[in-house]
Amino acid sequence: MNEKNIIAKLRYPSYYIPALAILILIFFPFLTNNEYIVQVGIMVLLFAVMGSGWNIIAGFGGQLSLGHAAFVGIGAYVSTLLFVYLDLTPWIGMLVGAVVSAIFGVIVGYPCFKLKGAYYALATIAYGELVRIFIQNTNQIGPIDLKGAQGILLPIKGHSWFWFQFDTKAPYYYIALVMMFLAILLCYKIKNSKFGYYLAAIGDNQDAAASLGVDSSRMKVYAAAISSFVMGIAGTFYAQFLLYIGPQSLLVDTFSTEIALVGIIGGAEVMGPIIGAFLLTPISEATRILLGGRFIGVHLVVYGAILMAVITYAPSGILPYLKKVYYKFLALLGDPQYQDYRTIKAPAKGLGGGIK
Amino acid sequence: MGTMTEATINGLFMGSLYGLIAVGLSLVFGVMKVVNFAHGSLLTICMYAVYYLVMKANWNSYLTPILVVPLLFIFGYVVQSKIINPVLKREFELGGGHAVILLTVGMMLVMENLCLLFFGAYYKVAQVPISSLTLNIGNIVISVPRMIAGIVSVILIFLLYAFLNKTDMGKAIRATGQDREAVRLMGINDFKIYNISFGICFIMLTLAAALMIPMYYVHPSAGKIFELRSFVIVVLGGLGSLNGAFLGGIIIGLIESVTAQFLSATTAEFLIFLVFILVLLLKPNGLLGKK
Amino acid sequence: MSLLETQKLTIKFGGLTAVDAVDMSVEKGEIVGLIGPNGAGKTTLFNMLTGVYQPTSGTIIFKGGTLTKLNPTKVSRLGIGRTFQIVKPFQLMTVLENVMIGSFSKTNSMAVAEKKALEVMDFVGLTSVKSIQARNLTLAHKKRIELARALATEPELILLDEVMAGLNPTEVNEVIDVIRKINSQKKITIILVEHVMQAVMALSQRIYVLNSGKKIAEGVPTDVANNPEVIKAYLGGGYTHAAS
Amino acid sequence: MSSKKVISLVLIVMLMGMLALTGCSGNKGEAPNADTAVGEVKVGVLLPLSGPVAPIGVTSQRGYELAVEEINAAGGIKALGGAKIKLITADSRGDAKIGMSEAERLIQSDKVTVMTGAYQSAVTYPSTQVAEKYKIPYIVPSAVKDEITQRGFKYTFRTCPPMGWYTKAQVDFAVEMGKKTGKPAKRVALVYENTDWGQSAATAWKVDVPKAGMEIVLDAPYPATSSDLTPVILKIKQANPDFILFTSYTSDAILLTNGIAQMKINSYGMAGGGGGHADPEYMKNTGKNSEYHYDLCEWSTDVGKPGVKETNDKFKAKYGVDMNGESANCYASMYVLADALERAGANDPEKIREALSKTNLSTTNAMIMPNTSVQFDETGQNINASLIMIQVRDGQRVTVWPESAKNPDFEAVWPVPKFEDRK
Repeated sequence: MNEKNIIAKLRYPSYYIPALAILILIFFPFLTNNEYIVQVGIMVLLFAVMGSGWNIIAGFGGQLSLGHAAFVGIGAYVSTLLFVYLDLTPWIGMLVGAVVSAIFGVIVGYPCFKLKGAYYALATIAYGELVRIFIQNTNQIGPIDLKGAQGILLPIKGHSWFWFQFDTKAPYYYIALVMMFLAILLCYKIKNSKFGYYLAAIGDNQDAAASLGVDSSRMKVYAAAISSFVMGIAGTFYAQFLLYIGPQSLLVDTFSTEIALVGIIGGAEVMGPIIGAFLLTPISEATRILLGGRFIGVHLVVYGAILMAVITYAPSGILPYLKKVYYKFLALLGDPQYQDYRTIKAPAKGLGGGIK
Repeated sequence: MGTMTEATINGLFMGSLYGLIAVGLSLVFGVMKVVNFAHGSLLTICMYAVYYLVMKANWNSYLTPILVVPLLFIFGYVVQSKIINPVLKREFELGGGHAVILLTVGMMLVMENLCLLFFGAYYKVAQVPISSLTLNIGNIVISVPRMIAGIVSVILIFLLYAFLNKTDMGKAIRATGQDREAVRLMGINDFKIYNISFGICFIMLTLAAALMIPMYYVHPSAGKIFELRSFVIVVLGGLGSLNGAFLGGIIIGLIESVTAQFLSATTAEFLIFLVFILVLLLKPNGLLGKK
Repeated sequence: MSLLETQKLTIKFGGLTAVDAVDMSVEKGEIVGLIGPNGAGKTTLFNMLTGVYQPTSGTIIFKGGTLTKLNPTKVSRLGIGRTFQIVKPFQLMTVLENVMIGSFSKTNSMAVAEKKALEVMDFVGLTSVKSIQARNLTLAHKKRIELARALATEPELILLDEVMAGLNPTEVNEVIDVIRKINSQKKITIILVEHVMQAVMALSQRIYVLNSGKKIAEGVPTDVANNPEVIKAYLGGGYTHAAS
Repeated sequence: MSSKKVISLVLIVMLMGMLALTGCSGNKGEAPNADTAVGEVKVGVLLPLSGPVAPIGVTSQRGYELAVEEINAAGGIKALGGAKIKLITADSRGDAKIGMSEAERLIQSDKVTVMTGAYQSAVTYPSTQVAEKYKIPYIVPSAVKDEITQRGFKYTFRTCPPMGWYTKAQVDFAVEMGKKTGKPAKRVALVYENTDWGQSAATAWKVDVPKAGMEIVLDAPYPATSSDLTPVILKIKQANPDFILFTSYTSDAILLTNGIAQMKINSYGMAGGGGGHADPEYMKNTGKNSEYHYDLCEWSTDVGKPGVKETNDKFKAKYGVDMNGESANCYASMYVLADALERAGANDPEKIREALSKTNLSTTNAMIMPNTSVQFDETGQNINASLIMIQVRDGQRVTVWPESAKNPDFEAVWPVPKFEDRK
């Protein structure tokens, strides 16, 4: 498509609305003076990345993991220890952490993948807890000070891209934004490939997949490696952003559940976790701001209720429903390509359309 | 030596109580192949019910089941038929999946945090006269409520076992767990059986709550602590197997008690999860589970 | 040399011998029927042939190599396709996506896989429903999806496990035509387990009969139908009774 | 569906989400965190109001509330034209990452000029770093982790003593009692929950106890969320210590105390270090079992200081329970802040910091604490912070140590009566 063509097409709502959205995303840090709002934006992007990583194994591959915080934690701890002890720049630490996380994902994943359904979910809880209990009670591994339950406070090394530390939120925001776009791209590539189709087949019916020559164990191990690699990257970002990591906040089961919720509520498609993050993180923040301290735990009641409603009424996640509304909206705005959607009834569904 | 004996006795008593708590989880799994992640928060609700009856109406904790059991049986029945069954139906149609598991995760979040909203984050302990009663044999001290809990748990598990094996309803429940389709062909409404099973799960939890109130605190997340244990126990014994749940309970109770004695309570916690994951990997059907 | 051969194939579950020392051989290009009353061990035999179960003893030889100890994935890659007695389509996928999973076994390219899948779907008559999620289709369609999926892997041998059960007579006739077409046009060898006797008799060149895990007869359809042991196995009702 | 369409759809949702967020932020002006509202000083309060530690969070919040009510009723901050103190409370859920995020929000969105909290060391430690970054003074009234004031921070001020002082005071007390009664404790058991707080106490004990010539016969960490603490209790019984030191949250403190009484494990004394042992819920739920227990804490209702009784009566009338160490800490810290605000003469973080660092307060209700004055050293630590040892007598917490603060009507009982001999 040539340049002229794109500009010409911008008169249609289906082009100018996304263009506007991208512009807003890009200039978001400049639209507000309030760093807290930017921080919420960063958390949204970070959850979108973590949700996407979770989605590769759980959404695409149908293996319900409730222990994904462990992979975030491993990425965060590895890069932080390298940062603290070897003065290694987090950019390299991020890759090392992600690789270690991926290796760990394969090691725990390989035996676990022989388990089906509920057994697999239980196993993920177990290794999540094991990692937490281990780190919480280990102060020292050889010469490395793991600080156990106390957690590690990252030293401030000055504000530079090299040290991944900045005095404003905007650079963090842009790193997270790039991470999110890369995650979307990765998921899109996976989803639209033989690998993605195979994962969906395994998630749907493993016996049938095997009868067609799909090597389930190998596919799941690949998916686990990629998924935990993404989580490891997110973990490093998390550590550098908050400058503190500790087992009580990083490795707890509620964090795992939150990551999973983002993917489940959004839906098992590429954009599902992204939508999930853009919906859930603000809900969490809003309930805490509006009700925090007065009605404790309300946001979790809301999360739980949303989850139950989604499972009962929209097992493919909310994405298909949002699409329907969006297309109708485009049709009303007069976009010629979407006029069919004025009367559409059922939401579109496709490959591996969500929770079974 | 004395402490070792005490640790073992305590492990056995706690173990059978764990078994009683886990048995409902195992039953629900055995019948409808669903791991109920809300099990712990259901226990919390039962504990609050018993606690308030003891504190506000001055009931003897061990008598509370007379009122609480029917109430919570009905509650469980309704939850199963109105909330879980619709999703379960779809899951059957599509052939296995995670929908019901996730539904129970949602239920857990809602119930646990509703407890927090309604009852507050305070620890509530019902100090009743029996709470501090002990039995002294030589230099061995046995806590009476613990002993009652341990022994009654064994009896209750046995009664449930007898119910499932001797009565028509029990046989129908077991048959449904083995072959849903066949049971339906025999004219039994399988979903009704699910409702009843979930109700029975509540009965066992209520009874466990009545046994625990004299010696344990109530808190919105009190049940969650037992829930993780229950998962370990039912997997260890074999998901769906009642004697397995009992055996698993005893094993976990002993591991916890004896490891904490020799090493430390934190090591015990680590070890429990290690055993859990090893059993999952090496013998996922558990020690007594059927293939 | 036969395409597939089993020698004293046996499997035991606990004390029960589900398949007992069965010898059979299938030549390239044949359509072979496998019949027997319920519980005779037909599906168990299929499951051994496809690597789902490992035989307790005996061997399976396919194209001169042994299949014993291979898992379903490897068996499929060697060129044996199958359908399931209780259908197992990928419920949340569209028909096209279902068939593409099969065609991916010979290619890594999306475009090639899709083209191949469309061809196969045309062949078995699924084109009209290609964009519908499998879960929303009728049993007849689901059975065809399984057939198309297996065909898309380009097998040399295909095992059909009751592809006609539960279909009405018109649908049965359509499936019979498709199976003939697969055999004649694609030169694929077929073993079919079937309770619909008229179909087995019409399609099969040779028939094996199992009862309680043992092979009790083999031969051309007319011989088998008149074999007294076979009639006894079906409680004297002959095949007309068993077809109900 | 083409990917382009999906992407466009997602972007529009993001757009709406972002706009909604920007919209609800409210404060979008350029104003720095100063003089945002005339006649009002916004104080950001970070506390664990949900999660397992929530009861202590609530208790702490009450302390702040009562002090602010009194200060405002007495005419507010006079140097600021009678400005009222306004508390803006945020829930950390006891989680470090949420605590940091909430600190950020209090400073950025609510424009607070000073912060206080966050009870747990694990939350206080990282959240003070946020405040430091934005140059907002942060008063720490009850988090004891030593490192909080050891980072060279300029904006962190701690009114309570650090952990090292607690453990040392507990050991000093035991030594002193031993000398006084001729029954010195030799065998010490350490029982502590295994998160940040318990682990740092244990680290300090392991230095202090041997230094005082006592032997550690038991080192028993346990998970704060245990379903059964009997194994720990049995270990204590087996170790047969003279003196048992606890670091426990409420739930575990209850289970341990009841279990020890039931097992009739006798020792010269058992001492907690605040936290669960100082929670009114603990007293309510252990009844007679906690009789004669010692607890090292910051405060008690019978501390021999003026204003203590009146304040506690007011507190009890309002909330139905006695004040405890946490609420008193928080209560007093508000008076320290009020004093600093008077001297700063401006609602400006920099000036407040300046004033706080020069604090030398020995009047006002901040003096309900056992210390005689409040002064911060260059690390921000209140050098005069002091501790008391209470003993539970007839269901009341009675101050028995040190001499300067003790309740004249009671003497410490050491060794404590055997469980068998109690009525």
